[in-house]
Amino acid sequence: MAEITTLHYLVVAAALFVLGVIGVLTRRNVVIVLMSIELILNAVNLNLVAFSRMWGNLHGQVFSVFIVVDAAAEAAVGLGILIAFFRNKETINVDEIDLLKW
Amino acid sequence: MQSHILSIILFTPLVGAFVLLFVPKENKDAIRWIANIFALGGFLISIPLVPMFWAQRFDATQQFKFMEGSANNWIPSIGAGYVLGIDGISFLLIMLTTLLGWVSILSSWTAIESRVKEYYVWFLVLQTGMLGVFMALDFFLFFVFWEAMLVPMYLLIGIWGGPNKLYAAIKFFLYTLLGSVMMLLGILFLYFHHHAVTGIYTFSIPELYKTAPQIPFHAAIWLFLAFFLGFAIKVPMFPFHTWLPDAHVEAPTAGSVILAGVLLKMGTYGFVRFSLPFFPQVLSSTATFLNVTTRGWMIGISLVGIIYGALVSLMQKDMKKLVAYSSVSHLGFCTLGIFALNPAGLSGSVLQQINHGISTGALFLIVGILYERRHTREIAEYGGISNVMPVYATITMIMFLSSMGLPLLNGFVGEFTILQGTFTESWKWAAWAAPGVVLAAAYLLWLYQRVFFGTVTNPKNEKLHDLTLREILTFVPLIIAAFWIGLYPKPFFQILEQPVNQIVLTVRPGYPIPGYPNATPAVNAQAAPVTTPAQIPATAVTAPTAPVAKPAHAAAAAKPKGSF
Amino acid sequence: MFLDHIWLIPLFPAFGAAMMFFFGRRMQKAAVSTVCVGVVVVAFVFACVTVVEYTHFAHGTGQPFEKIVYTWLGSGDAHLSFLKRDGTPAQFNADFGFLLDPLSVIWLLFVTGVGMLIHIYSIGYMAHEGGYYRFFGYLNLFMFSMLTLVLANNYVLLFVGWEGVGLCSYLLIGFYFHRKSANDAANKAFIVNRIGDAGFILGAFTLAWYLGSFRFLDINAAARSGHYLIGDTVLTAAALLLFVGACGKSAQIPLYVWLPDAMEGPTPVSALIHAATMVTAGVYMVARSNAIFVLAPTAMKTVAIIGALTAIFAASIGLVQNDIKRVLAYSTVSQLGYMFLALGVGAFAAGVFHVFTHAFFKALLFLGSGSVIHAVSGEQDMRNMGDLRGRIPTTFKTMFIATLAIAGIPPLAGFFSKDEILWQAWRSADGGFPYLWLIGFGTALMTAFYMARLIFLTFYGQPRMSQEVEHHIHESPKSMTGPLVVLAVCSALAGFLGVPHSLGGSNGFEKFLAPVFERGTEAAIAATEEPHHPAGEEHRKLEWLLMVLSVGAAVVGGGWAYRHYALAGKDYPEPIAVKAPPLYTVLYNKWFVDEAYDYAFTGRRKLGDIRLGAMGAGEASSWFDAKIIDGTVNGAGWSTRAVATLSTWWDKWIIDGVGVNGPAILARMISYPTRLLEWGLVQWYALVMVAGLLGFAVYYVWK
Amino acid sequence: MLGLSSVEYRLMLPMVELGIFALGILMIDLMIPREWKWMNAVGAFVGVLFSALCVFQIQTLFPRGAIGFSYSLLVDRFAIYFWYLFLAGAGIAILMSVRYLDVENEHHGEYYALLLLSVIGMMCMAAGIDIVLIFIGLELMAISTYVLVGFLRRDRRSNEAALKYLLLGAFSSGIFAYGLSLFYGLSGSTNLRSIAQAVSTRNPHDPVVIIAMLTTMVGLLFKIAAIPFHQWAPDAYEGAPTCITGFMSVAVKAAAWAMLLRILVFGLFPLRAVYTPVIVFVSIATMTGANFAALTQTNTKRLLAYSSIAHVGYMLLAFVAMGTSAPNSPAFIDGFKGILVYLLVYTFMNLGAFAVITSLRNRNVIGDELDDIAGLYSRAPVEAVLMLLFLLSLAGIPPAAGFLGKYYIFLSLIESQHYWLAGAAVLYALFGLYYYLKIANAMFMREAMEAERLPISLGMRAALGVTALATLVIGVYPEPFIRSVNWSLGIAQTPHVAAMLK
Repeated sequence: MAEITTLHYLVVAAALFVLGVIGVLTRRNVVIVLMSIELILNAVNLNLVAFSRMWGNLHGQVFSVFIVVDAAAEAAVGLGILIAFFRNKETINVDEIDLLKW
Repeated sequence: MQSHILSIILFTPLVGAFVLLFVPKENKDAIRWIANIFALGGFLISIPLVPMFWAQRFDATQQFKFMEGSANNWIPSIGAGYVLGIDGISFLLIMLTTLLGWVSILSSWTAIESRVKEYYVWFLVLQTGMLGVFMALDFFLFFVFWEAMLVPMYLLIGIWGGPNKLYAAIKFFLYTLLGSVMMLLGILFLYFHHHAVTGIYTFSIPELYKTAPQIPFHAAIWLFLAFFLGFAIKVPMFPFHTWLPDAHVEAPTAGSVILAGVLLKMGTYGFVRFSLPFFPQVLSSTATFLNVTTRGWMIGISLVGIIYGALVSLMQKDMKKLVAYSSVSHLGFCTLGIFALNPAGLSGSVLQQINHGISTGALFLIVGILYERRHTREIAEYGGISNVMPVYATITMIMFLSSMGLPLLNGFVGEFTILQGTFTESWKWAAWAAPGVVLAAAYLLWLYQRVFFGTVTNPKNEKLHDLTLREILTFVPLIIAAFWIGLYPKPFFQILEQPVNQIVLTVRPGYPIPGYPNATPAVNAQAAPVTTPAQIPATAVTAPTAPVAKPAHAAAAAKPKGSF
Repeated sequence: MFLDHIWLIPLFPAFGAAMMFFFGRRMQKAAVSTVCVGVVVVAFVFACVTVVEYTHFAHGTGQPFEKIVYTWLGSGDAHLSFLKRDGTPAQFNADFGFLLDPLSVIWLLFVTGVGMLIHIYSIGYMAHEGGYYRFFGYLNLFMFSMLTLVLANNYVLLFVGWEGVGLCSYLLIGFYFHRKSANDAANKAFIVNRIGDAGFILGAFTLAWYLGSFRFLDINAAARSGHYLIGDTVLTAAALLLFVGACGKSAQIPLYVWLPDAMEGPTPVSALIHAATMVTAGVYMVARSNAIFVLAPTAMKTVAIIGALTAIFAASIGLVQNDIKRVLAYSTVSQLGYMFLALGVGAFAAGVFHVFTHAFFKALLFLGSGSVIHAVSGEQDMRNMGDLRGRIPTTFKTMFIATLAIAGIPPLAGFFSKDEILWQAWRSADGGFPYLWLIGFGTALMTAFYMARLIFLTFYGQPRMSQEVEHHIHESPKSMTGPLVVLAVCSALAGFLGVPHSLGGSNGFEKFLAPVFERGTEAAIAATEEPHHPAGEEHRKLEWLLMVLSVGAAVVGGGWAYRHYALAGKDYPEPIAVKAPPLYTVLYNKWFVDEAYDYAFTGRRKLGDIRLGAMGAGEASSWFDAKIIDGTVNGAGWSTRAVATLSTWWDKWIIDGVGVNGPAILARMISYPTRLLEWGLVQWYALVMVAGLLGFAVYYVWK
Repeated sequence: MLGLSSVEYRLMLPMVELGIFALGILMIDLMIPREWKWMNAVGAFVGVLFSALCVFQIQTLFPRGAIGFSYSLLVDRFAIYFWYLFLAGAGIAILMSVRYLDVENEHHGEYYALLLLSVIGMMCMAAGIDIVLIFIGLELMAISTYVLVGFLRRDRRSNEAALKYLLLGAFSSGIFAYGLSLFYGLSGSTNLRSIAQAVSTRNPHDPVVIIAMLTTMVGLLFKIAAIPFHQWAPDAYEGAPTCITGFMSVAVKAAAWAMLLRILVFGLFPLRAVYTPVIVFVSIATMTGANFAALTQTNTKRLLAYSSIAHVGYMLLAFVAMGTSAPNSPAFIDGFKGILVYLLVYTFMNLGAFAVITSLRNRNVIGDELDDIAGLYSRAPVEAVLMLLFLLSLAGIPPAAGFLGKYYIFLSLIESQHYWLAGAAVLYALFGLYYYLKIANAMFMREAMEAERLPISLGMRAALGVTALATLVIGVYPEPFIRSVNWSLGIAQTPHVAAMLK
């Protein structure tokens, strides 16, 4: 059985990334969109960790830790704003966020 | 020596504007008085310049007199300087500006009733802007004034204008900006080129003159076009003229006076000051577009403008539009004279610019006076005015005559000299320009007949009161100037002599000018003499012109003063 | 000392004009007439003294006297230079300078003299008119311009007077500015003249460009220096251009149309400007440029032919006109034609001589007609006159003399001058058939006829005016009859100044002028003898024969007119109308020239609904300006309409987007879809971002 | 104590100090009553001043700049220049906010706290030379601005703007992070310098490099709001509280530019052949799209949003000039100067414009429609004239400051011989003038909707005064400012002038 090289991680990460992007583009529920974004960030984390293992230094892992924190913060703020939005307009459907345009 | 008279003249109006800021805007008469005092002051302050300049009018050692400031003293890091200086050409235009500035501010005493304060503030700012354009010897400074001056004009048209003012104001601003930004690109190229040649960044115009000849021809063509666009729109020359009628019709009277009297001259001034000395090789090149040389195109456009403008004004129903189009025609003469590229044509052109400022300025005042009384400019509304306003009718007649170039009035001197200069380049050009003179008589006299002759048909016109003393006062200086230039233009020609010859020799090295030192620093080596019907024999180019000059001198000397 | 202050002569009337301009409105009529007439009298006296002094100065050699007051155009010894045709530089200079030589002496004298008389006459004539001061102001201004014209020492200053007289005629024709017809006539006069002026100025430029100066003396010197061959192209062009100017000023075909209409002005004006002085300016200018013309045979021939045609053409119209002043107007045109005929055949002196005599009798005729009109209270139509000879005797006698003079009855002035011209015309036709003479002869016949017709219709036959008019008929005041008498004497005797050799005279007039017209190489005296051939005996016989013939023609014409009009009652028959109705209509409508011009050139009349000529062009251009150059109304409908209607050339304008608003509208139209890209949905935004990313990626893949 | 060297202590002082003030405000806010809330503003402003003081200290202590925190924080002149810029933007924004928040009845300390925190983020972005630090700074700034945009909780437009901004922002920073991770992978370091070295050794057409480059650029271009990554901007700007719109349009944008320059010029300049084509396209697209879209806008905030996008397009032109010419060639230097000058000028003129619009907000008027500004001259002449000044400056009409930026950009384009780009820029300058004049027309040449004079708070007066003065002075006597830019780029003081003046 072949061992798992960095490349495999990268492919997985890339897949995650693409999935995340597709999620952002297609899902209608704001919460799920936020989760897709998390997906993207996780792809990044995977990359970083894999690379840090490849290079044998810790920079990547440090970076990934920060990104995890950041992702959490973003999610928190996002949900907060979403709630405020929900208060005014009884929906969390992305299609109905269309007051501002043109 | 550094005399600061130019700066003083330049900033007097601005000071006036600043003072006005502290006058409560309810107190209209005080505002009017202050504005008029500063406008008149601006004119009076410029008077001492006359004797000072007259004293050194022939001084060919320095191209620009009364230089102030030195290169790059303003923004050293980009090489811009606050440099002022004038030669005969700008001197005349400055005098014209101060005079017209005063006249038009005086003329708007009763015409402007709403938002008086801002009106005068903007007007004085505009005045400074225009003076700056004529004084600046630094491209950066020049451009700043050139652009800054658009803003007050835009507001004057836009706030105090007629029904269609918004359209006219924006059109004016955009149209002129297009040209001037193109010109900016050209300026930047010159600046960069100067750096490439000398390793020095500077906008100082005299410095840039020196490196202009090294500009490669293909680049020079584009540069010429860039500048041309800037100036042609300002003048305006034929296909770029359509902003003019709108701006004029909508602008308040005084605005039109300044617009026609001074702003248009900036275009022609630009041609004389920049296009000619910077790109002689373009004008003298035989490279053709559609079988016509660049110079040919310039002349052609001017000629079209002359006839076209005249024809269009023939059929106008709105007096002001008529006058506006007539300026297109007259400015056509000016550009024609410029591109004749010989002393006669050039000095005639500059003189004609002054004349046009005086005559057309007066014409706009005249239209304004009727408009103020009746609030319409429809020619059809009038008729038989000379019955009710004899003085007005007389003044109008004089100004019409001066505008159509009647001898002993200013218009003739300019046109005649221009045509003379043009004719000696090619008789065809002059022949094409001649109809313009005929048509000028046609549209002006026809206008006069429709407005002034006959009996008063329109009851609204019966009660019109004749000119007030103030209104007459606005005309007096213009009429005096008209007769002066008409009867004794010699001093003007003398003032123009030195700069004009300088420019001609720059554009056409070796152009034989009797008794004028033919060597000039700015002469561009590889420029061939302009090819004209009156082609200079190659020998005349190289050989010193003294022997050539002899016969003419002899003739002048032998001219009998008493009996023969 | 008078000679040195010759420049004062024009200034006197100028002063009068200035007075009127500033103070006229507040002055009494008496004061006005004293000032205005006074200055002219002074000018006349001054002129006479100057001339006397000049004769001493020149003592017979006729050398010109030149006085330069100051440099006008150009800056003295300034370098306002231009390149001559040969590439050598020349000074651009036009001085305020005055030139006195035999030619200008003659004009100076009769301009001031006749002018003075007419000023005096006007006092009476205008007594009851409004705008008294205006009239005299203009009249003085005219005198100023005319004198400047005559005394100028270069073409530019001459042009000053040239335009000046044009302006004054404009002002005076339009004097009754309430009458639209008057204003139209005024505009017509000025604009037609302007066309001539354009020609003139171009001619002057050509001369300066070719010979390097505007000064008459320089130009004459150059032209006679022998450097330039006869038939030189440039000089021919110059001569022709100058002649265009002359056509305008002196009302020759095709620019004569303004003169008949000019009769809208007050009668003294017609007499002074449109008969005696201004219209002869063209002749003066051509005579002045004789040195150029003799080098341009083509131009000479043109002048002669145009002159002859004008003469007979105008005369033919004059045959049937009923307005007394119009008859005289056409007669003037025809007489001017004579003068140009003379110039054209090289008989400059003869032409000038005719100008001189014509000035007297034509002025007299006009003033007389004015007096008649005055008498019949403003009536101008001869059909409503008749049988006035008893009622206004002085007018009748004087006018009768004038008529004889113009008809060429010896020994009155007209006889000598006209026959001199005819003789020269005959002789100039070297060998070939002397058609010019024939035309002149025919014209003489017609002249006699219409002048006689005028006299008979006015003073003979039964009175045809209404009762109360008839009641008011009275002889004019002394101030009017006085000048008539003086002029009558002049027109009777003036001829004797130039009695030809063939009649045993010495032709002093021609001798006096000789220096001006010298051919350069030959001596002045030789020219005064028969310039071309020696005066052979058979020539003398032939000349007598021609004289007899023309006198005969005059008698016949007069007699014929007598037969038809002498006893004219109410609705008398017009002989031509009876014999050849179509010819009559054509003549009566002046060959429909005005109509043709209105269609073709001015565009005041529409051909169908197309407008041609200047106004047509004007309309077209303004349409072009509004619609094409200035983009106009909303782009879409625009371009469709454009594509539909406008010709491809104009499409170019639109497609190139020379239109100003066109692009603006286009931009606004693009703006909305651009904004629609931003249609509010987050995921759409994200999609665009991703698309951008992928797009760039694709770019790299391809690269 | 923390093992910090005194240098590092100095370097972080401005940020720390801002952080302390932010937290302090949060606490004090709980204690002070409603009508004393304006104290928060004062506190925040003082904080900004102190921070600026610290920056000045750094400037004097380390004239050549200093580096710390294991080569992640480089406080060089470039950084200091931008720090001043951020602080100026923040300070003016604070001045603008007081009355506006009163009217909105959203007077909370968080507002100012978040403002200060976002400034900390910006400082990290400008000074970071380590992608980790840069990313952290970016997120810090971004998250605080998300909240600020949505600060008007009861206003649906505000919520929506915040939500959109958040979603897209997070999305873009995700992509950005992905790119950064790849760069880390390529180089094995998170330090820009070493990344640059590593990358420059590789074949620039290596797909990984390109993907990394592109994904990174998505993040950068998103933050400076360049087409096609701009679409968050109009919505966010329109929905956000006006003073925040102003703040974002200058400070956030400046930070994004600082980051862009750090990464693309200081870091990845070896790759310029790779990214310049993209930049060319983006700049043209940005100018075109933004100008066309702005042409027919009737909502002033949105109009200015598009105009600010258009300005990004212009600055990108200068960046093109840099990218296509050799380092330290005239074109490169002038382009670089151009961008910095433009940002400096833009900070003041755009904030000024937004300040005027902010002051239009009243009890019943939102004040962001063109009709609301109509006849402003009759209601508040001074403001109207100042607005005119700002608009002309934005249009690049001398002697207003905006001209200076345009000048440098045109110059760099001509020096790098992009004549056609220059022509396009000219054309779009006309567009710009047109829609700015629309506002001017409304102010001067139309009748006011309601007659009563506009109440201008003290803070607003101060803000307007500062911005207007700066706009005018920079325009009329730009010498010192240009020198400061030169200084920040370490360019010798106008070497040629000496020769010129002799």
